[in-house]
Amino acid sequence: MTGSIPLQYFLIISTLMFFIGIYGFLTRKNLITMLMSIELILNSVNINFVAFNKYLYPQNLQGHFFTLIIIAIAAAEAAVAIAIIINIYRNFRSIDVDNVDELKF
Amino acid sequence: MVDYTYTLLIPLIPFVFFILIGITGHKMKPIVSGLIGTAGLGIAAILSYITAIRYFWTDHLAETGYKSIKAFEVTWLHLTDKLTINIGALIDPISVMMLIVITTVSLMVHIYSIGYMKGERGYHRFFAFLSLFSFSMLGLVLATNIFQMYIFWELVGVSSFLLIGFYYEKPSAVAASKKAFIVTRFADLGFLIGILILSFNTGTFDFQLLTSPTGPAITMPGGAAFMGMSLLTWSLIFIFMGGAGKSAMFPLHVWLPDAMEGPTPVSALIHAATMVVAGVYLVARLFPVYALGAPDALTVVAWVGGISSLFAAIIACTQTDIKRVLAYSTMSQIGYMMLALGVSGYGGENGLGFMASNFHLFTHAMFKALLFLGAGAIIHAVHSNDMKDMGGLRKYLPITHITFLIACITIAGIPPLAGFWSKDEIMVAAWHHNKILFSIEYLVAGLTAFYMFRLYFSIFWGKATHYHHTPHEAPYVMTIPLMVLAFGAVFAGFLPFHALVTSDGMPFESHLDYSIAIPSVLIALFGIGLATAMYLKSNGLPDKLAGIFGHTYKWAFHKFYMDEVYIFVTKKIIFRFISEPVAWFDRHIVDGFMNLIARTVQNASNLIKDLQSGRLQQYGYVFVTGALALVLIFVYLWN
Amino acid sequence: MNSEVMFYLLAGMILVFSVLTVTSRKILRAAVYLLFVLISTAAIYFMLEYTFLAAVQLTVYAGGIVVLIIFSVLLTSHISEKAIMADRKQSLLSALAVGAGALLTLLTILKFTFVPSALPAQTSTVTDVGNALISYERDGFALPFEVISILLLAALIGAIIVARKEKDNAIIK
Amino acid sequence: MNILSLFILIPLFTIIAILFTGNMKQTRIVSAVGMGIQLILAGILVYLYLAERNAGNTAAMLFYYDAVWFPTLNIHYTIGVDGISVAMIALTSIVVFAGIFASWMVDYLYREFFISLILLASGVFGFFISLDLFTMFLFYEVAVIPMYLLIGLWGSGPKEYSAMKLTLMLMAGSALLFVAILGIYFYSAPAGSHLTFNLLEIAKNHIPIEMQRFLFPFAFIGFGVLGALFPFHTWSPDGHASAPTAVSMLHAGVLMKLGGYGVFRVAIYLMPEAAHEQAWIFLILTGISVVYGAFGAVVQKDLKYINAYSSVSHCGLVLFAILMMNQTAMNGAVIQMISHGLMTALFFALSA
Repeated sequence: MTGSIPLQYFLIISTLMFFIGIYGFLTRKNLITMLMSIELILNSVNINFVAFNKYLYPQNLQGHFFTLIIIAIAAAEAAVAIAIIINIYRNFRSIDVDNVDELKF
Repeated sequence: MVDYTYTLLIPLIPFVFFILIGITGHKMKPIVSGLIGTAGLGIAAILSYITAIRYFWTDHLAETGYKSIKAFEVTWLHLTDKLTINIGALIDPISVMMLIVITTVSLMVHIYSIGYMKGERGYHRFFAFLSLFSFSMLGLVLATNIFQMYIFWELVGVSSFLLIGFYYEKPSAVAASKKAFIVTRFADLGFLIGILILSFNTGTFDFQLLTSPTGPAITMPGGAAFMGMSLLTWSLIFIFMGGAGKSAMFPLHVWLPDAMEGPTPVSALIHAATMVVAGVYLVARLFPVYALGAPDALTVVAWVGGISSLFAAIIACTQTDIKRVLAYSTMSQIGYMMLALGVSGYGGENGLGFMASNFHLFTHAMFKALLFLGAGAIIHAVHSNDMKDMGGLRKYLPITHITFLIACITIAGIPPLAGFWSKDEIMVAAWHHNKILFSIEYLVAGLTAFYMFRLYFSIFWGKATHYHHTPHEAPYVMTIPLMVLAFGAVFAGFLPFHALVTSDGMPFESHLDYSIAIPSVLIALFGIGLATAMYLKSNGLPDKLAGIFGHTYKWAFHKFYMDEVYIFVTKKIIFRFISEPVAWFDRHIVDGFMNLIARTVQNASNLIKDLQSGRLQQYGYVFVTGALALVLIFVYLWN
Repeated sequence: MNSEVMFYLLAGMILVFSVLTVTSRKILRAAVYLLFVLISTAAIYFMLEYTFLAAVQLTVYAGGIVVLIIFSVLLTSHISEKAIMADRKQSLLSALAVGAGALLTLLTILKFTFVPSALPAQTSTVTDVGNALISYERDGFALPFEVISILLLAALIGAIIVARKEKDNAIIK
Repeated sequence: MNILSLFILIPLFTIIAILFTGNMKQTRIVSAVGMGIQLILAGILVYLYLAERNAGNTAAMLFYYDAVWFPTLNIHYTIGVDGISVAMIALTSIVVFAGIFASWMVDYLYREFFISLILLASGVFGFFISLDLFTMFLFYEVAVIPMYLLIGLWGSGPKEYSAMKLTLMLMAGSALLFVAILGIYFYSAPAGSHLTFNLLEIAKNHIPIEMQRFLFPFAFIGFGVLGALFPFHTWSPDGHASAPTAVSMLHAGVLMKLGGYGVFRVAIYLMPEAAHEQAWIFLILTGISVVYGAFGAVVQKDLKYINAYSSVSHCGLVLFAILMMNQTAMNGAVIQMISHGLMTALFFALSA
């Protein structure tokens, strides 16, 4: 089905998506949107895995399963992160990342 | 050789009693602790007498000259094969004589104190300290080596400190004990340096080896080592510095008058008869080394003794505190002893000064202890130390009066009492050696008679002051020691010292030299006469005389401002110009430098702590750029 | 030809919606854009013939996570609330760093020549996936499967504990 | 069972026993009993040691015992004593025993206090019996760390400042020391053979002189900080003044001796040639310590400061004597350490 699309195209998309995610992570102030940026990053990685699997090692399914596992981890991460965010919201009445700087010294 | 091992018990018994009274004393009745302490000293005294009798008479040692006998010796510290420190007991004429002096006076003081200290707080503490002091002093005189002597020397200093500061609630007593300790300790520094120089060069601490005329000390190479004097001379001068400190020689005497803050029996024991003569004993102990090895050092001893005796005698004429008068008199008399040692030669007739010095030490112990104890009885009756508060006491205190008079006559040097004989020998020795010193001593003899009788008349004659309650004679427990000592003061002069205590152990004959004895007696009588004229009845003469001498009188009254000089040197010079800068340097430079380092680190970390801002996105930014930089470096720039 | 058009379309959607996700000022809208990105990704998986994976992507990612996110958005902020964006300096710096990074990565990717494998592809039917997940032989993934299940369990418990309303606030001040 | 190991085990058992005590009284009694046993043990050790020596045993170290505990780096638990260590152990047990009584009235966090105190003591004992450089260093740190807690928690005055200063300076010393120990380790044996931390073996295989020149200052200053070597003594006055009585006693009485002992055992014993070459530098420093400490003490107003400065002076004397590197001076240093330990401890006990 992939026809004549070269591997690089997938990689370019995933790279761009990855950096867009990073940009979002660096600029969004809202913790939930930061979380969404992280999802973008994870997703771009998934695309990479799948594309490599398909093009370079079609005889087995390593990339496929890695992606599967990453999705599972992403789900777990999202659940925990949202729990934490809600907790933070309860304590700080805000989920603005700049207000949550208890991490310093 | 005759066995003298039991002499070890003489110091040990007081020590055991010290521990016994010190630990269990507060549980027993006060009087019991006093009796126990006295009993201990009694045993020690009996043993000392036995030793003396055996050594001088029954063991027939005289034929070959009195040799020193090591009664006992063990190695205490085995530092290296060459360097060991021993502890033992050495028996020779002077140590036996000192045993007699110390145990006799100490026993008398113990008996006396039973009465004198009655009702004082810390009664048992007093007796414990007395025992400790007796132990230290006996250990000092029995020392077989100079290091043991040094150890006991310091112990004596400590027990003296404790006794002077016995009334530790009185600030003046505390100050006095501190002063005594610091001044003598400072002098002991010289002693220690002297010991180190001497033993380093001779390789031994042992007295027998050191004093042997063929020993390593005397045969030590001479020659100028420093400022034109040999090493041996320097070491002996340093050792003498220790002796001068303990014996209150000029200019290290400043502690002695203040030390009178202690209880009077303590003054009698420590500051009249025993500890203060330790310096004389020290020089006498090392006398062969001084005489044969370093006559220059001996000259120093003679002059220090002479100056001290004159200096103290002048001050004594102006003081009004009776104990202080006695203290300066002690200093003056010890000056005599030092001078006698200083003018002495070694061996036979030449050693007259040595013999005279020890003789005077012996007699002086008797009459000076008597004077102090008598003063104690007076203070006990009048509750004051000042002559101005006394007068006409002869009616109230008959026994004290008689014994005090005997002591005054003795110290003034009127024959046939003890003081005359010993002082006369000193005069003779000085005459043969140095005429200037001799004339100083003549002057001092007159002054001595004058100030002693000034004291005597002021206390016992003159108009009776109004007393708060009628003074009464002390109890027998206090007067009996007075009588015993008075007996000693009268008859001690007849002891054949020239046959017993001589510089080389060989007895010699000594004769009374009338051409010297008669003028000295006359001078003494003149002094007494002057005192009688001035003080028998109160008249204006003393004030007039004081007016004539003017500044001299004022200076003498203020003890020639020696204390002020010391205070100036220590506080104004050493403290201000060395210690305070050092302390400041330590707090501000050394410590400040450490604090500076700490502050620098702190500031640096304050600067970089913003990196740890807690802002997630900043971390992320740094992370991303860092990762990019690493990729750039390792993928593109590395090759 | 068909597939290429399809790919460009998907790629365009992914990029556009990604950018919108990170720039949209309305959080709920951003979440919806994210959903579109995730669905497009699933479509790419379909294109690559990993159908099971695509299904998982749709159910777990698009279905589960995005719903979770939307819920949390609703819990913590108003719908109409506009997200505060970073200040100009931060945005610019981030864009710079991100742009440089993207450039660097793209350069690297384009410089490298990948050699596509000619081997026959392993099928990835549900059966295959199921077998591989419980197989512990070569090409079996029993261990990662177990590990991930424990992780999920832990995350489950963790999420409950963290999000629980504290009765006593002694621990978390 | 080697008698020396008991010196570490008894404090540890005491600490465990303290954990089970219910009230202050029990804690005190357990500590006193534990350290009392330690004192008796020290007496037995002195007796056994003298008996062995009198019986003609001339081995360098008696009661030698050796066990590997970290084979990868050849770190051993090597213990043994000579006369100096025996003297130090006796001193330590006396001071610690007295220290327990001096802190009889501590009531704030009393259990923790006694545990820290005894832990400190066990570190000191371990230090004195160790013959393995690494183990020795380990015990050294065990002794230094409770010090921070003891001063920081139970001290008086500016205690946090003093505790921090003391700990930081001693830790800085330890850092230097660690460099020296590692350096010694890497040159402990001829190239190709097995490296060792064992003091006796290192002394047999000479460390190359160039390395000695480099390492000796590290070792000397590292221990010198603890021995109040000028100008690294400034932790001492503040530390002593702020510390609780028992800790001042232990610190001035015993811990400062660790410096002198360490200088002798490590710096001088292992690197004699460099010591001879560089002695003059440190003789000057220790000489300054002696005079400087004495003058500094004269004008202090606080009793504890006076004693702290005098300790600087006395410990300077100890280091000075050790640097003389002859038998007599060494004997003097040991006697000085003991006398200073006893008298300073007494002084601190009294001035509290």
